[in-house]
Amino acid sequence: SSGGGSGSGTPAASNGGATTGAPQKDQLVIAVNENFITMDPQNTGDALSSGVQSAMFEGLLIYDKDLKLMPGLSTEYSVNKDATEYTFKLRQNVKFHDGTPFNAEAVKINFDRMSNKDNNLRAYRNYKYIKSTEVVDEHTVKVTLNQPFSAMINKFTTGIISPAALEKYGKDITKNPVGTGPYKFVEWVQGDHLTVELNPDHWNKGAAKVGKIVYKPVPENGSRVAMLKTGEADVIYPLPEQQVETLNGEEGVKVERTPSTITRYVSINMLKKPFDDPRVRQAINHAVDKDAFIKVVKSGYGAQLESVMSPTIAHYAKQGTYEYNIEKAKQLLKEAGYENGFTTDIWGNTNSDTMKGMQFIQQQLQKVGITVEVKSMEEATLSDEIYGIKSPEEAKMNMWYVSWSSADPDNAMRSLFSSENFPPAGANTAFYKNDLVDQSIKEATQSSDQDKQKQLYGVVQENVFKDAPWIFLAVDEILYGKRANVNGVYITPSGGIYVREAAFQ
Amino acid sequence: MEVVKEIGHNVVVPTEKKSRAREFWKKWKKQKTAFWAGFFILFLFVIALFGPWIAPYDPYEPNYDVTLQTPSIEHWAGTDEYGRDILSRIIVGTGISLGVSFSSVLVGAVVGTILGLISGYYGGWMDRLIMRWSDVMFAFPDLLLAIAIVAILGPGLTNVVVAVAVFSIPSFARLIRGNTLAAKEAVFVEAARSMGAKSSRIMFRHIFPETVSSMIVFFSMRIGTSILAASSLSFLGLGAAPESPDWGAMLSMGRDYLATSPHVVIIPGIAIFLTVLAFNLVGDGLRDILDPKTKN
Amino acid sequence: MFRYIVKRLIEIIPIIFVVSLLIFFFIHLVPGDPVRLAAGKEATLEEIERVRQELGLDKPLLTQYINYMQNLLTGNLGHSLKTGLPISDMFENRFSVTMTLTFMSLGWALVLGLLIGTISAVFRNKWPDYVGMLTAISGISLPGFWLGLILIQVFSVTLGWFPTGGVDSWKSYVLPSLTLGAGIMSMLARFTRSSLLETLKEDFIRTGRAKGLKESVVVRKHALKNSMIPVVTIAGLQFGFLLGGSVVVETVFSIPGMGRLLIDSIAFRDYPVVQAVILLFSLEFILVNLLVDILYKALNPKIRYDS
Amino acid sequence: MFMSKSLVVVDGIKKTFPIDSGLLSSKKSVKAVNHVSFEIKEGETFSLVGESGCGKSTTGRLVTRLLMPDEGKIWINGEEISKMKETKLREVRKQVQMVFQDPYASLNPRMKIRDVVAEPLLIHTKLSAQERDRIVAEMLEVVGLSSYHAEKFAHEFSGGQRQRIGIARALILKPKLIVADEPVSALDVSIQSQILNLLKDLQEEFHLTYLFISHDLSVVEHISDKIGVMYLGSLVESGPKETIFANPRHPYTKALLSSVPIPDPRAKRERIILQGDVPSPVNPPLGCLFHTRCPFAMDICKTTPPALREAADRDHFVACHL
Amino acid sequence: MSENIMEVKHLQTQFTRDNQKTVVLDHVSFHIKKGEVLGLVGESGCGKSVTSLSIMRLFKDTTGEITNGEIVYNGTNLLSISESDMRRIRGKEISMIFQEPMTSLNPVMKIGEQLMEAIRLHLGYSDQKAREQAVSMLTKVGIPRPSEIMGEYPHQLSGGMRQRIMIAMAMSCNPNLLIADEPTTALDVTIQAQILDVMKQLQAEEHMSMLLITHDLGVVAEMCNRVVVMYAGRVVEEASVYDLFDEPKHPYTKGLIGSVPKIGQKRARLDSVPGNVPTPNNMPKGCKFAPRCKDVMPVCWEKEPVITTVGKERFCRCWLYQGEGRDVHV
Ligand SMILES: Nc1ncnc2c1ncn2[C@@H]1O[C@H](COP(=O)(O)OP(=O)(O)OP(=O)(O)O)[C@@H](O)[C@H]1O
Ligand SMILES: Nc1ncnc2c1ncn2[C@@H]1O[C@H](COP(=O)(O)OP(=O)(O)OP(=O)(O)O)[C@@H](O)[C@H]1O
Ligand SMILES: [Mg+2]
Ligand SMILES: [Mg+2]
Repeated sequence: SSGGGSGSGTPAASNGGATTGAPQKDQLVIAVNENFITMDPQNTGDALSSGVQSAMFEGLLIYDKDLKLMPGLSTEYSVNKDATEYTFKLRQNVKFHDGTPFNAEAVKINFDRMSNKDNNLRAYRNYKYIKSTEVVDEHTVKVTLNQPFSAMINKFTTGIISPAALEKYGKDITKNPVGTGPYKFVEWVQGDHLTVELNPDHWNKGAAKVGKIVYKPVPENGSRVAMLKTGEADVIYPLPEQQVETLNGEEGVKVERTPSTITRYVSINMLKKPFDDPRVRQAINHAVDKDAFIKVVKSGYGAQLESVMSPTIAHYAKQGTYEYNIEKAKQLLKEAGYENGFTTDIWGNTNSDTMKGMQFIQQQLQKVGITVEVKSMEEATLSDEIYGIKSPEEAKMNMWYVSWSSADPDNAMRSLFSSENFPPAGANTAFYKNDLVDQSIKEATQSSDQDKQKQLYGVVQENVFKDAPWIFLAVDEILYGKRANVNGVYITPSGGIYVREAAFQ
Repeated sequence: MEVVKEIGHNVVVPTEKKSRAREFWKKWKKQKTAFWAGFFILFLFVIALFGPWIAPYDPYEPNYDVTLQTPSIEHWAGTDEYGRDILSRIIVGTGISLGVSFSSVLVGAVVGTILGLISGYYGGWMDRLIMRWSDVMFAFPDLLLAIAIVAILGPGLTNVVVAVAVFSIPSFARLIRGNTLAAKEAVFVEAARSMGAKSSRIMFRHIFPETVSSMIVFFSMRIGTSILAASSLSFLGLGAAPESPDWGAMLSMGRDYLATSPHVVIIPGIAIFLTVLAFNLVGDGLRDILDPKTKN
Repeated sequence: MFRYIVKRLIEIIPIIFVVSLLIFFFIHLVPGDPVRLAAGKEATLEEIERVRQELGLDKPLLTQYINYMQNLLTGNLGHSLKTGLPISDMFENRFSVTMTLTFMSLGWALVLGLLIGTISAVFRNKWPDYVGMLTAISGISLPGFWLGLILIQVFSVTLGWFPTGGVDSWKSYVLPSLTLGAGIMSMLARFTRSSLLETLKEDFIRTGRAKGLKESVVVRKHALKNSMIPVVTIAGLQFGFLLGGSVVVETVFSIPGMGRLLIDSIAFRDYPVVQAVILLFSLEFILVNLLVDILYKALNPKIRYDS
Repeated sequence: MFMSKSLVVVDGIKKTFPIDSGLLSSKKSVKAVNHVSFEIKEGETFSLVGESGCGKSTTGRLVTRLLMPDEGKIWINGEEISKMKETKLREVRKQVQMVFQDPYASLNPRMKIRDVVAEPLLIHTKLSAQERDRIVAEMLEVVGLSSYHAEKFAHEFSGGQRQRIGIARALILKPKLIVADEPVSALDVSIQSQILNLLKDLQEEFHLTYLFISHDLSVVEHISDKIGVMYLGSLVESGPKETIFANPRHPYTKALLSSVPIPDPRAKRERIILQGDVPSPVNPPLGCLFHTRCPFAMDICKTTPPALREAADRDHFVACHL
Repeated sequence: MSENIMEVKHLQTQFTRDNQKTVVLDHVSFHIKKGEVLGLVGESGCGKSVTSLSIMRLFKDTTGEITNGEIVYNGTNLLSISESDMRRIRGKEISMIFQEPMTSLNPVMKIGEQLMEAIRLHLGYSDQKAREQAVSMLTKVGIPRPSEIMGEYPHQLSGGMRQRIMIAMAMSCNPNLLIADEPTTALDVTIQAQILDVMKQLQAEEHMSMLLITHDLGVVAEMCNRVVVMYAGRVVEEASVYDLFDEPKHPYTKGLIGSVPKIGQKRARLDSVPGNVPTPNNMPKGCKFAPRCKDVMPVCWEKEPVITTVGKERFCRCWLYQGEGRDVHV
């Protein structure tokens, strides 16, 4: 193919492609699958928007490409023993893109913005724990929580916005991002692309080398792949599993894979018969061949889910698998009184991947006599059916084919297994309730001791896995494609787009 | 009587009343392409009825060892992502795809025709009402309508027929209205009025046949559209279950494999193509037959 | 004629009013809760209530409608629930992109449809007719995404003639409009053919021939315009399809247009955006049909517009 | 015999059609029929003649109430029909049937002749299919066709046969009045004479009354008892056939009579060839409508429209200043 | 060459219906002299229009084809020249006025455009000159406000005006031969009189030959020099107009003349020729007129008579006159 040439990267231009046709390749095009929603990092709910924001914004801490915390706008921090007081030493000589200085006052303004209920920001969910933020001196802030919250440290990665810009733009800050990051905002053409350019005044000048980055939403999988082939895009994410093969052997193109934080499972409504019997749930787990699942549904990319979360997340404790064993499954069903199986249904959204997964489950359970009706529903309808109920007993859902992505153990476990989070109040859609688990999660949240946390989260993982509120399926792999001449651009396990070291060879 | 005698002597021997069916058949046989296309459709209907007995494999039975195989001796049309035999799925899916699309277009055509006739014949506020309603229907996104229909009617094959029919009604209504406007000026329509015929009789007995020919063209074109529309509805949870071998759904599900295993998409595509082609050919033939003026 | 147009234009006002009413209550009937989607899966009940208040969705439906209409009458389309951006901002680029795409598609569908239909009619039951028929049938039995991806594969990846997507130059529109126009092209081809076949039987065609005109001139100058009348109806009809069909094409070719915005907004139950888009589409559709009626008049001097 | 009474009374009917005019200009209309009055006695034939577009058909359609008059009244068999409701009208329509000018266009091309002819029976009676078939066969015989023809479609017939079918359909309910709108204009001479003979015979047999519309004076002379001459929507002369032919008073009637080509190559006569075309009914001339073409036009004709006045002979009316 | 501008010899034309060939014209022969008006009369469906279409070779998009015979125009057989040569003759040397003035004009094209089309094509005039020619033609045929009419559409005109436009169109390139297929049938008498007048005048001025097709014997009497009578696809009688009306020979001609209602004749019943023209696929074996003939003889049912001379420049196809003269055609 003509787009296969590597090196200079001119084919895109000669193809009349999306780039503005700079003679010297200094522009990186990243094609992603969805539209960005907002550029206000403090009011963002989707991974993609945060992925784009990470080029422009930095938090006091930042995630590196492997999801490890590293110093961002703060150089060091300390926590008191109860995990209620955080003190940050701020980086000096940092300026926002609009030229205003970054300092403790700026941090306070940002934190106050987020912790104020009336602002109705997404980040409030995490910042509501903050009782007060104090400016200790120009480059030191002290944050006091109103209750111990161990996961808080992860939340300090939220991007800090220029107070001047907040003042200036008000509500319109969503389309006028001003941060401190290695790239600064150029333009956002709704639905078409968002462009950022290198920030010459960045505190870590020189790490990122590409002059301009263009983010383009390209929803069609095949088109994204085609763009990579023609050179119209330098990086594409996600790369659909089924398409990897077409890129293998394609000159000038590299396929990258990373384990992700995304877990794939089927949530089982434990309040409903026959799923209230643990033997039934275990039987179902035994009846599903996870290897086959990965092969058929994920085209071979992915790993078995051996706990309740991805191994990339802190405090992961491997639990093993429910081995694929039809006899055992039948045995368990028989013990539970369902020798002849039963009929139920599985819900999922209308993505073709989901449909595929649900059909797979259907086929598998058929072998142990369970007849599953596949019901795909349009996302918002589905969400309404699942979360829009008045009380847990009202839930009509039996099984739900779904995935969850989180960057920290609190989010991975408390949201999904804590009994206070039964819908409609939260995302514990399996209606899983185990006092020990509830207790352990609570304690872990309130401790700043890493070892203690590890131990407590271990307990949670072990119990949940044993109780089988889910069919444990897989951990996704992140697949993305890039042109061979692109360096230093990564997709993080949680789907973030890491461009802090972007460069062309 | 004198009058009769004067003119009557080249009267030809009366023949027996020919049955309409026989007459139709005689003409039909002369339409060669249409005849064979009709034969093909008949064949499809047979397959639709006896599919499960004809299919070489169980169309629902997965075999994870042979996923996405290209056509071979064992699997003439290859296998899909679960290793299911595509040919068997096509065969068994004939009933669903053909049944849903045919009956939905039929319902759409019937309702649309009635609306179009009324709109064109009566004119005035009735016409304006129906036409503006159809404007809104056209502008209304199918997806939203589909979601609403799912919400109101729930899943089920009959409902998918209703849904797809709802999409077709405005088009048919407009088409027929246009033809009605022209046909109602015909002298024989005036003649019928002068005899004292009721509006309903004029509309259905005299004007409707005039609109049939363009309706047939449109009808046969809509078949394909409807197969595809029905499948997009099944994605929304309306209609055929996702595992059922509906052609449109096979096409949509195969989208991801277009680059790597194109046969997964191409084969249902061909099935739809041939079906639409056959309906079009039959449509052309029917048009010629129904026009009493065409002789050959 | 002029009166007629004015009358029709005035008629639009109540229609739009009724349409807005219809849309408003209709989409609120559709299941799904934008607040849930805005607040996220982990949202607490309290958070949800707060968001609901903030978005003004806690008020009775009628109040919401009145507010909406008040805004609309002052030309304010409102804000998106999803992005918080003013809807007029969101439309800015998208509208012209979709219009360009739609009209380009219609344009080439007309040109090609007429061409194929004409050739088929002139060479009735000979091979060009069969080729035309097969092309037309392919055009409607191929799903848009398929055609689009194949075009990308051939013309972008292999030949490198056109970009795979975007809206950077006229070149970007070539493949998408081909894809979008395919279905209409097919319909037009079929209808042109049958209509032309009828026209070619007319007496005035014989008159043209008797003048000694070449067959090509007879077809082009005498037959074609007369055959256009039913074809124009179909084209007008299909315009609705273009608006709806643009979704697939906008997706495949990553075009930032209204179609995708609509779909995204429906998925999110972004009521104000959905309402605004449908309203705009209805308006467009009504205008296009008015245009069709006027075209009728241009094509057929006999048609009179009176009651 | 009793004095025959009037079956049709038409009193001052008017019909105007709105038409679309060019861009920006105001609405215009065609005065298709302007204040026309006449009477037809039972068993009589009244003919309307005149140039194309002069409003003959419109008058016919008003009498059958296919059109609603703007002004004026029409009585048929004593019933006032000009404002009658559709449902009630249907009853009257049993009595009034129509034969159309274009025998092909007036027969539904997609229906078999049997169904075409049986249609009035279907609409107005509850007869069984067999009975209908029987009556249709009878009627076809009456007009000189046979039941063999019943199974065919209109296009399979010659023009004369088609017109017979049209007549059979009109007769099948045994109506009192037949409005025949140029029933022979589309036919050949030899067929035309057949149909004219047929119409005459049927009139005798069924005691029919005809409103006969034609532009062919030789035909009219043959069939009518009374004649009305129309020009641009108005009746300009009317009276018994003999009077009109022997003593035409209106210059237009004279021109009309002299224009009829005589099938004799030796016939030499003074012809009045009119100049110009019939003025557009959208813009009718002021004064006498005929003055633009009238060889005898006077000044008064350009300003004052003449009224229809009884001429010297009985029952003879003429609208002319001369 | 000869004094004949056209000689039609043994013309045979057929149509295909239901995969079955139907001969519609059988051995039609006649000639048109330079400068004369030849009338072609006969009942509807007897093949008058097909004869004219055969001369113009206008069978495209129909199943019609000429299977035999010659049409010699000024020495060339029109049936043997190429289509493009034929196109040069059509409209320029031979033009035609069609039977249906209502449908023979393109409804969506302005009158002027339709008129100028042929003028530009055949006379190679510029737009300006073509327009002048068109206007002058319209004036000749007596159209009032000709330059305005140029910009109007057919439906805006009355039938009479349309027919005059057809005449203007046909005459605009000064043809040598004009075929007028029932040019006035659709018109009413006063207009008919006007149009016949115009045609007579033009024909005399331009010294044009004319084939006038009609079934109106009044028109024939007024316009024609000679008359050809056709019946069921055959010529049954040919005579000068005086001979024909003075002494019709063929029973059909007699019937035809007898069935015309004449003003002042006062007959209770019209004479009429009973029955209908036989349809082409239902032809009697012998004389085609036998089933309707008053004077039918046994031989008539058996064998078709040939056309024979029955006087000076007079021909008739009837058993009554067989042997009276020389056989002319098979
Ligand atoms: N439906 C209509 N709308 C508008 N104008 C009409 C309509 N019907 C008739 N006219 C006009 O009214 C006038 C009288 O028409 P009408 O048909 O009565 O004439 P006519 O005497 O029957 O002519 P012809 O001999 O051609 O049949 C004409 O100018 C005609 O154009
Ligand atoms: N296009 C055609 N296809 C088949 N048959 C035709 C066609 N045109 C004419 N005929 C047949 O040829 C025969 C002669 O027709 P033609 O039109 O020449 O009659 P005509 O003498 O001109 O009659 P009229 O006076 O009605 O115009 C008729 O039987 C007719 O059915
Ligand atoms: Mg009339
Ligand atoms: Mg003819």
